[in-house]
Amino acid sequence: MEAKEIHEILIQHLPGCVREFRTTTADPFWVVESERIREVAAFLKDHPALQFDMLQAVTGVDRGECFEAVYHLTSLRFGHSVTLKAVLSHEAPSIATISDIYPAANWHERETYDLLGIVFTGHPDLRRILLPDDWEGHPLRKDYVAPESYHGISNAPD
Amino acid sequence: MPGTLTDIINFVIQTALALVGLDYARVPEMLRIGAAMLIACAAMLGYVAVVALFFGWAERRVAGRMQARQGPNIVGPFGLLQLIADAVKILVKEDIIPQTAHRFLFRLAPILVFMGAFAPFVVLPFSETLVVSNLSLGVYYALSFAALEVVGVIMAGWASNNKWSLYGGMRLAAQMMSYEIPMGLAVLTVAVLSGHLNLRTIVLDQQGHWIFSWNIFRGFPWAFLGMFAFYLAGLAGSKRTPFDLPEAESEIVAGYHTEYSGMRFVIFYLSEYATMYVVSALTAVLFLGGWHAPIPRVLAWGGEVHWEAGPVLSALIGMANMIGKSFFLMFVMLWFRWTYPRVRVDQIVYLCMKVLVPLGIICLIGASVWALVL
Amino acid sequence: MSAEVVQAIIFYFLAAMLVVSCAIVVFSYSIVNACFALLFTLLAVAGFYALLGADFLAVTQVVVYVGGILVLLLFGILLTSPLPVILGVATRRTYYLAVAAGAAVFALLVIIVRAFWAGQPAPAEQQSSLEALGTLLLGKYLFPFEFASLTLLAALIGAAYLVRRNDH
Amino acid sequence: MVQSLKTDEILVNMGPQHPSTHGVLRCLLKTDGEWVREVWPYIGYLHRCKEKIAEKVSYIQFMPYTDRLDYLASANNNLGWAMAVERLAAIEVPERAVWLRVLAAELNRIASHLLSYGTFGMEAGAFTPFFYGFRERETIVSIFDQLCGARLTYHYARIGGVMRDLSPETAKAIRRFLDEMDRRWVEYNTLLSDNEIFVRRTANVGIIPADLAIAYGLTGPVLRGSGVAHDIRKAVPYACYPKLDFQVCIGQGLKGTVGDSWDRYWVRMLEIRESVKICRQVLDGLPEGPYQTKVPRILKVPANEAYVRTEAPRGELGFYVISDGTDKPWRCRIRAPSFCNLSILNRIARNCLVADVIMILGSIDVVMGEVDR
Repeated sequence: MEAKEIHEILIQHLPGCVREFRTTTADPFWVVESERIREVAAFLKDHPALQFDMLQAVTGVDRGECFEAVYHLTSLRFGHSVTLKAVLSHEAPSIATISDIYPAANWHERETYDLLGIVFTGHPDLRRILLPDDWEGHPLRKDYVAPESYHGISNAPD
Repeated sequence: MPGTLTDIINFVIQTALALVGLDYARVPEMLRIGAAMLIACAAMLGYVAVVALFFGWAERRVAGRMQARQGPNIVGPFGLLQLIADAVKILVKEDIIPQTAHRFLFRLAPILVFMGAFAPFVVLPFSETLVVSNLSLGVYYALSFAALEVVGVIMAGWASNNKWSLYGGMRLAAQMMSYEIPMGLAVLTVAVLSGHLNLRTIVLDQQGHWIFSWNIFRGFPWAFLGMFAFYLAGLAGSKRTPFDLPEAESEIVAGYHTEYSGMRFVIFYLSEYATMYVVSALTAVLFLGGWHAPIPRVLAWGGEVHWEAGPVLSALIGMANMIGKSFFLMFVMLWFRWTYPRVRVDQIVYLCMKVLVPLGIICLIGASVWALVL
Repeated sequence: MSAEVVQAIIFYFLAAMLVVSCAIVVFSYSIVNACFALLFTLLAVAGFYALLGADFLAVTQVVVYVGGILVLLLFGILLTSPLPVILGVATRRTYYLAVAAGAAVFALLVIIVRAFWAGQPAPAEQQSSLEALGTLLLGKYLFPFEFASLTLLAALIGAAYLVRRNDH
Repeated sequence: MVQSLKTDEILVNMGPQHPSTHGVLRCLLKTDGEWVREVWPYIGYLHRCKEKIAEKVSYIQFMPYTDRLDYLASANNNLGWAMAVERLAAIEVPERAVWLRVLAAELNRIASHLLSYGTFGMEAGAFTPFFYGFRERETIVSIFDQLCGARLTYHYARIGGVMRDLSPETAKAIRRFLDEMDRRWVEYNTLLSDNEIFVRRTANVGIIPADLAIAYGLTGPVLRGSGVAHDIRKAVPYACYPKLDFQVCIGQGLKGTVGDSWDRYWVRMLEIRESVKICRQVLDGLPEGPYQTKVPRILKVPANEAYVRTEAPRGELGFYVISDGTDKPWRCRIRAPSFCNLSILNRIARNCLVADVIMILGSIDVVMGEVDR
């Protein structure tokens, strides 16, 4: 199904959810209201004409003034995909988890939390996944400064 | 009447002493027996070491051949000296005992395991005359010492204070407790057929019509099936693939010898080959006619009837037959190892309890009926 | 050096091994250590049997007690309890009881030995005892032998029953 | 009876140094005797901040870094990255380069599956398959050596084409190898696939039902082993795949249940055969022409974003790249198949034996370089 048709179904069934539908990029994306991400995800998964049954990735992007949580969904049955974005505040980025709707989101959300510090509320096990538990900061943030040393191990480039 | 290995050693000592001008008869009897026993045991120990070294090399060459690679071929002709080079390397290696290990038991365990593996060599006959101790309970004795090995392995597993080691020990305990039963049943099948537990007598019983007087065919089909039960159970007992669960490196790192290094590790290594040899030699003795040649009088003599070949030649031929059979069975073990994957812990117990034990019981009952009817 | 002297040396060696390992079995706080010490107790007993010419009994001792019971014991202990197995420290009362029970058993043994084997030499036959043992077990002692087997079978069934009951 | 025997539960660390955890994966096992009650994978031991590095280096400079993601299939990673950048910058790639990239990717897929075959056999306790698999892999590696001068980290695909043309000798060597592979494939099956012990170790072990596989976002042979015919090469055709004739292999539960470890293994074996087929077609239909288009040395990519999916040997490899008009990406997210596939371990490796955990882990076939990135 083409992106346009998906967009029509979306705005028809979930009015007020989509803030923006951008088609100028190589892959179109939808910016949805961050409070309603669970609603949108559940709808996309269950709608018989859409059936986005597989979550490919959850990603975070540091835009400088705000954070974006990015969701890539695909439907194995119909072969179409969507990219959802939710804009989060830069001070305390937080969004509801979808890991109960898509179990695949579990590790992706942990990774996004680990590297970007986006908090997924309601996540069953929101711990760091790639970095050590006592690591400070979130490296993929644009304002991140790498620590001088970690447990006495120098981090300075030589 | 030819004597045993001890008599031969006594004879050698006597001759040697006579050359120096001493009278062997004046040496106290106990000392003479003790000395002869010690020398015989030392000879066996040497033999175990040679077998282990040779098969350590053969294993790698066979593996190389089967895996489209070379194997050791640089040190010495065909790489034969590789194992000696390795032995030297290992001897100078650091001996590590983990800090939290139980030091005494950690040191004791390899010794126990080796004792268990070595003890059966005392009763293995190489030819009619070449046997250290002609025990009337031969087979029973040989099998009993597997128990010592199990305790040694559990001890190694526990004393290492490593969870993987403990798993290895536990696995071996489960494995051995189940596999001793079919092994015993298979031995009983032979015991019923020949009416003896003495290994020498069992072999003497199997002489005559080429291979058809061997137990494997004489007690057909019971001993034939019994041999597979015995060999498989023995394979499990010597911890070889597909039954190498106690040291399954892909699952539990290295099992009970994870923490061992240097000389202590080598003792485990030696014990494994010693056990393999014992199982192969026992299979040869119990089922494959021991030192009897497959074709009597044509290729080789063996046994009492062919004593005319002379005691030395007869002993040598018998030894060649016996070692040849044992080595072939050991080679089959290597072959298995480089062909098969490993079974799982529940499957090994299943194989024992639901396949080999019933098979052993059928063999035993069948052989008993055979023995009564025929 | 005569045969008697050698036998005596072996006997005292075995006896020392037996006593020391027994002491470890009794006094060790670690149940696994006690188990491993039991191995030497059992081996020493097997040695005694061999010394007395009962080779079948000696080998059976190793097969049954070391190979079966001891391994089962270790298996059970290591698999079912937390790793450092420590026995509960005995109270004063259990010590008294243990000493009393030990003394009673010792007295009983003395009485038995004096009543039955006073002055009799140990059987000196060096031949295999297997045939004689078989004949005795299935001949003269058939009833006690079978009775013992029945008792053990009953105990086995009882144990199985108890385990099942605890389950529910 | 087994369930009623209560034994003490032990926590065991399997890894980070363990013979079967494929590098540096740590699994914490809660075991009850030989039974594993719970498995918690801990990852991150090989984390090299790939995504952060991507923001610091230019698009062209990042190509060698992609080699080290799934280091057993670097040609596939290169392909994914090249396609992502070309999509963002709207670069046309010459047809010959597209075909050559597919050739490299499929050869690399064979190599990767061969290695998986070998290590899987090793985990089952059979050593010989490992050497057999490595023997053929060695041939592929030598071919890559001829093709691009590297044996492991190829960076053969370049932005706008490939690094070097295929010489006739190399083409001949590839054809020889493909014929050899056909024979060896049969030998592999007699040695391992149909071995009774191996079948009993893997059939009905670690079953992943199709719906669970989809819910956890599994891709590649792991998803197809569960009977879902999903392959990016067919679902979202890219490169020259639409012009090639090949099949999507799925698990059918030949030895046990659909979605068990044996099925996942078998899908890989079948894919080796399909890849051989593809390679032959590529060699036959290779179009003439240039193998590289002109790309500025400092490639400034206009503000754009794209999520490009390719089928790597271990599943769907996705590059989500956001460009901002400079020569460096603003954000690059690598959707690594092994990362997603590994996340199901805790779910399926419950209440099985220690040996089963190893087989399940082996059948998922993770590469830690890709999981940790």
